[in-house]
Amino acid sequence: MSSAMIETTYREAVREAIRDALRRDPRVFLMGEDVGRYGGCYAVTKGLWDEFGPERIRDAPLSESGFTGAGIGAALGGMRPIVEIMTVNFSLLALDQIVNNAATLRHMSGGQVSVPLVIRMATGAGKQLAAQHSHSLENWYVAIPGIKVVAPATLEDARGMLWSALEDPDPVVIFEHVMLYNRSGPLAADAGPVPLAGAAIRRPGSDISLISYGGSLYKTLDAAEALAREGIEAEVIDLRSLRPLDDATLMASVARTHRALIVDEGWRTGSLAGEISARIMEQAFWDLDAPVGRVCTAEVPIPYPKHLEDAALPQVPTIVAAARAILGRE
Amino acid sequence: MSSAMIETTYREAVREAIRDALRRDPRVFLMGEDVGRYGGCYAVTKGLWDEFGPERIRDAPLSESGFTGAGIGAALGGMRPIVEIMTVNFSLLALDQIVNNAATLRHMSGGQVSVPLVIRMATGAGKQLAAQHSHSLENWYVAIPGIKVVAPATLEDARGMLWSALEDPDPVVIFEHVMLYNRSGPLAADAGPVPLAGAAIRRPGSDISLISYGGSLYKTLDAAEALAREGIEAEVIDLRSLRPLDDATLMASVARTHRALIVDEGWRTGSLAGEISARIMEQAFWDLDAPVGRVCTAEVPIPYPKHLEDAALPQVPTIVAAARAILGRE
Amino acid sequence: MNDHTGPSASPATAHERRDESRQDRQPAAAKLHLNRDHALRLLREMLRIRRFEERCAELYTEEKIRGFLHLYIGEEAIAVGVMQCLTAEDAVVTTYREHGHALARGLPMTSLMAEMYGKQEGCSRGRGGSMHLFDLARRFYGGSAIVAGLLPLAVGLALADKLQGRNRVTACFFGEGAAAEGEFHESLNLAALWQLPVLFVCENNLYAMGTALERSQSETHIHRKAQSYQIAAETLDGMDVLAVEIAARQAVAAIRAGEGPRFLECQTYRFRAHSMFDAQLYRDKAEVEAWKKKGPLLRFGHWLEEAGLLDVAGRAQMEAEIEAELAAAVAFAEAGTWESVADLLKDVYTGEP
Amino acid sequence: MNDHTGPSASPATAHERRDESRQDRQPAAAKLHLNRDHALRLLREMLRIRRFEERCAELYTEEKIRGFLHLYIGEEAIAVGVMQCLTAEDAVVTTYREHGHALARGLPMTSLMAEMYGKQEGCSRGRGGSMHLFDLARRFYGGSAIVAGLLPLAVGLALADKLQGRNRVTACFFGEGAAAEGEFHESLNLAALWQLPVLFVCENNLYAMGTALERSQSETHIHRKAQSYQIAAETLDGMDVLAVEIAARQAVAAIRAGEGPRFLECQTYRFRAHSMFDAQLYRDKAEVEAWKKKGPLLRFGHWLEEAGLLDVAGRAQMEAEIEAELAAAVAFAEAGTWESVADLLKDVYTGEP
Ligand SMILES: Cc1ncc(C[n+]2csc(CCOP(=O)(O)OP(=O)(O)O)c2C)c(N)n1
Ligand SMILES: Cc1ncc(C[n+]2csc(CCOP(=O)(O)OP(=O)(O)O)c2C)c(N)n1
Ligand SMILES: [Mg+2]
Ligand SMILES: [Mg+2]
Repeated sequence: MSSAMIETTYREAVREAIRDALRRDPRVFLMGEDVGRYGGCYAVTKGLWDEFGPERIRDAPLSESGFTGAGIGAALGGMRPIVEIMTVNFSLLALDQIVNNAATLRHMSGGQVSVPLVIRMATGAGKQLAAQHSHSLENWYVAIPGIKVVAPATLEDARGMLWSALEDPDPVVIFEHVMLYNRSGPLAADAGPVPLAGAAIRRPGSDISLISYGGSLYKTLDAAEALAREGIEAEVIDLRSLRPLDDATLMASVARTHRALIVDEGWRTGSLAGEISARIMEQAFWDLDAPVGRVCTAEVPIPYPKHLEDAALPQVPTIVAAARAILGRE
Repeated sequence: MSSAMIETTYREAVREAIRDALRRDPRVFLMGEDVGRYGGCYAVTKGLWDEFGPERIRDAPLSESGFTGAGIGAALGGMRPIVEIMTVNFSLLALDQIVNNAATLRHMSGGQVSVPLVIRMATGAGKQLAAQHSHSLENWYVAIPGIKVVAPATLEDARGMLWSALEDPDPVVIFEHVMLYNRSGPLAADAGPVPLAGAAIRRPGSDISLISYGGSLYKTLDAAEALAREGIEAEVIDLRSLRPLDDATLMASVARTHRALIVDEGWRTGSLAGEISARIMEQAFWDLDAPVGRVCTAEVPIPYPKHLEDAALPQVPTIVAAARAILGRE
Repeated sequence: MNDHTGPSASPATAHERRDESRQDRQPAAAKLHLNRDHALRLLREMLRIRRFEERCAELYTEEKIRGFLHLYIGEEAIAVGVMQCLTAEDAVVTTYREHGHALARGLPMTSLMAEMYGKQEGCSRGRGGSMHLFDLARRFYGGSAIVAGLLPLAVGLALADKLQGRNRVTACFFGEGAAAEGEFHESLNLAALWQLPVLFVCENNLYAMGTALERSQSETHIHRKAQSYQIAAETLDGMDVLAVEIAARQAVAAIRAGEGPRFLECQTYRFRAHSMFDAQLYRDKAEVEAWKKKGPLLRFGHWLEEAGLLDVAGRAQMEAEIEAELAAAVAFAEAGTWESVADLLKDVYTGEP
Repeated sequence: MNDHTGPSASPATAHERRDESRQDRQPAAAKLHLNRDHALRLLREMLRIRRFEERCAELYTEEKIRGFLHLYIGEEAIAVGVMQCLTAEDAVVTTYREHGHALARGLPMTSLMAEMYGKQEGCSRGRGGSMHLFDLARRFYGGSAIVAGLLPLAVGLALADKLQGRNRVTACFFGEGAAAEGEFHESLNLAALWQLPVLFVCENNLYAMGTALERSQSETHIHRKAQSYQIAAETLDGMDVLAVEIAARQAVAAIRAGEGPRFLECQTYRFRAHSMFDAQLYRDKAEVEAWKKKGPLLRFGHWLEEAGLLDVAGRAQMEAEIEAELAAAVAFAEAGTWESVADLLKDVYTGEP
């Protein structure tokens, strides 16, 4: 008998995942700025401080490098820390800890230690927060050997990836797109862990592979619907795991559709979309009927006004137009 | 009458460029760790402290974020600072300043201010400095709108790009590969500024385009020589400017050779090589007779022992083998 | 006409103080020549900020202003007090809670309001919004959304002044939360080491978002941190505009005299939420109410009345003038225009596209 | 057999001291039960480090050791003094100048030397080299080439202990140069705020590469910085192994008693260059020579002789034993094997490939 479905938001799914982890494993604790009394800057952790107390829902001072490094140390010391960096924008201050310690300690020690640390952070634009608060830097994280990177886009993944990340012996970075927190939908009451790796086909199709992740997934799905109304059947792939990338699923899709478009909220130059395009070049060149395309964010710090922010980011019409162009239907 | 040629090292060329800038413009000063009394960790600035004094050759405390930000402020205040971050490895600590201030202030202010700052840093592996001291993060910098990024590989460029960077109204990051400092060769006594932008064809050829930059250029040229001995004429392109990339030169070359291989010391996933491959996909797909290849660094923190470090990095034989494979001559 | 000669004549004396370092101050240097015009100016400047922000809060609920909006209400005395001591040549560097600093620095309310709307008539051409107010002509360098992110920049502006032999001051405002960040530490060291003309102004409103100071820093007297870099520092009543002005005047004088950086810890409180998305579960209403009673407008207004410097009619006229200025600013913003999408890539690089 | 009861009986008293906080110390708590075995052990441990590193310098010129090599020569008293006070359960976190800490912590000289060579018999399987010595069994967590980069990690190890109710100490070593970095600031705040069991040991050798302390930090008394976080801190003669041991013992006792972190600023000096690529133009020979006269081996050795604890024959035997250990270590390293290139990608992730 399948379990009851409950209307849930992405925010609630993440909260339940954290709650669940705290209950399952006494070694788990959450640490970050305003995760406790304040309830989290995106209200993700609301209520957890009352339930679990300040030791396990640990408010940290403004010191991203310090408390991220402390999370690494606590992981070495036998805990299973979840470090919340409020947003990816502030993670720039913690990159030394992430690259030079979290990702590297296992190798430098010749395999003696593992760093079972989970880092969660909000990412992305769309809330008119302007140039310093709208970054998408998944591409940087994806380029760090030694860590894993995931981008849950669905309620199931938001609910299920955290536990798998905590069970992973190595550091896992979880990107939560800010525009997803309010999304709601049905989620199984007994929804549980899901594997970290593996891309998912969110919509099957035969004419073109639309590859996306995180906050851009829904725009991509909407674009696929719009294309369907024109008779173009797009396959939509949700990467889910950004490092490692699931090349097999991508290449199998391209082998069927012979065309691909990557939708990525990162700035175009140096984007994750570029990496995926290069991999398709390397692994599926002979399957291609047209060059792989990219819809990315315009290379400008995100402007405050809504019309300019919208113009900078990938949008349904630009995705549709790019797909059409690849199919020669301009 | 052409000027006399003087045998010069890359190190001396950079030093002369700094000396020249300090003489030309009283607004120029150099700031960084151990640039003064110590003479620079790679001895680049040896002698300059005696010549220009501690105000203009300014030793900074260990505080990469602090003094990089101070360089940004000094640039706003009318100076032309050269900030030396000892190596790219430590620049992780300064990324917030570079991304959120240097690259962004002009846009956030609606175009009121410019940040005429030059940041120099050593980059790359090859000296058995192990996991934390061997990074190549050019790919990250290339992904930042608002800055320019250059990688002088030749004596002329080491000598000439600094002045052009100082004349640029926007922040310019200069990567100096550690393995280049000791390279020597003839340099014109009156060598002067060279433009920042524009890739250079360092060796013409018709069979395949080998695209590289910085420390990997010489390995690539050696590989081209080896290929020539097998009758394969490779064209070798030195990117010189990493942001912006000179797409025109790249695509014109690919249009001639129909094949391309990118050699990049960055880790493969998320590499600059991936971006270039994606651009060739987008702009020159129909010219290609084979998929574009990449020779990058293996995705492992750089190990200390020489044989493992060598195995991790791009090397002449791997470049040759990859080129052969693209040409179907395995 | 009063001519006050020090804090004893000011309403500040009635306030609680946590000031341990005040005794170091030279009474002579503390003289504040407070004539009626100046007193009224202080009130007016604070009122302008208050009314501007009250209106912004309304405009936010009307969705005219979007993104993050951080109100300075309750803290006006600090910006107004400090700005009195700066000249047009000096520089100002601040945070995302900077409407007060911008107004007190003289940015026109019109261009500020247009910026809040995101219109191209705004002080940052609409690109910045509430958190990124800039005005190069007034040497107002923002406006940053990264906590402590502009402290190094303030150090650099001061370094440029020192290297070019200009006797200018850079005033740098930030919250007590910023004092936990590494960039605070690095910046204070640089400023002290190189004896740079920076006035550090810590607006200690006891909370960083929802985190109380005593739950985030082991040393809660922020000025003592500054002292640990050998920077002369003091704490003072940031709800008292006169106290702020006096302290800032002395600090600026010392800086101009070449004595290196100075640090002011201003005890204050924000009366509103951190931003517009904050249920304020982390502090109780009684605490907020108690601080409101010490509000900078309330006490200074009362005192002006009692001292016979401002009667009911005068106050009403001041309010009316500000209301008119505000109405004009809103009208200006409403009439403002949206930048063309064709210009999207403008000002990523100088002179492009 | 001597049983010394405090610093007055130690050679430390003859040294210059910049210690202002020593008076806080309880004389009773300062008792160091120094029997002959212990005294000889201290000397031996320091000598082991000295001889090991002298040999490393030779091996570097022979190109057996590559990369960066940072010698601890002159600073041995600190590692040896502190390690006496730790148990096997405690943790050690250090820097790139860590051969001394590793040896004093009990890592076998064989596996250390093999690591210096990059052989897979090394303590980090050869992957780390001189700057990345690790030994999980001895809770020795490196070995980092990023200045101040491991301070947050030490805080985290201590946090784990506190959360799990284990009464353990994490000792964290770093240079005075690290104290300028933001990570120092953030780490000390966290340790003090959360009252974590960290022993911070600052090895103040007056230079960070070629930059003299007074040219890089406005406050040159590093322990005062620590005090500004409300951390009990003192400065002491880091050339005097007994002084170090006494101070560390007291500090560790306080930490174990739940009194939160402690901070020791050890005044010391490196006798050699920063690394093997350093012409040392930034300090003059006379300064180096003066410090060498205060060398930890020299004075402690003399004192042991004078006190009749070690005669010439005893010393010669100790040297011979160490020489034998060293010879064995070099032989072990020489006989060690290179890891297969096929394993290049090993240990990027756990359990792969
Ligand atoms: C580096 C960084 N980390 C976190 C944030 C999120 N954040 C914005 S304001 C704030 C609190 C800052 O408090 P404080 O410095 O006291 O200033 P106040 O808001 O009280 O004026 C936080 C945590 C940020 N903007 N930047
Ligand atoms: C973050 C960072 N910046 C710069 C360097 C380069 N560097 C290596 S050691 C060193 C000096 C450190 O001095 P100190 O902390 O006093 O330690 P000491 O070498 O004197 O033991 C510097 C600048 C580095 N390794 N890490
Ligand atoms: Mg605050
Ligand atoms: Mg030192």
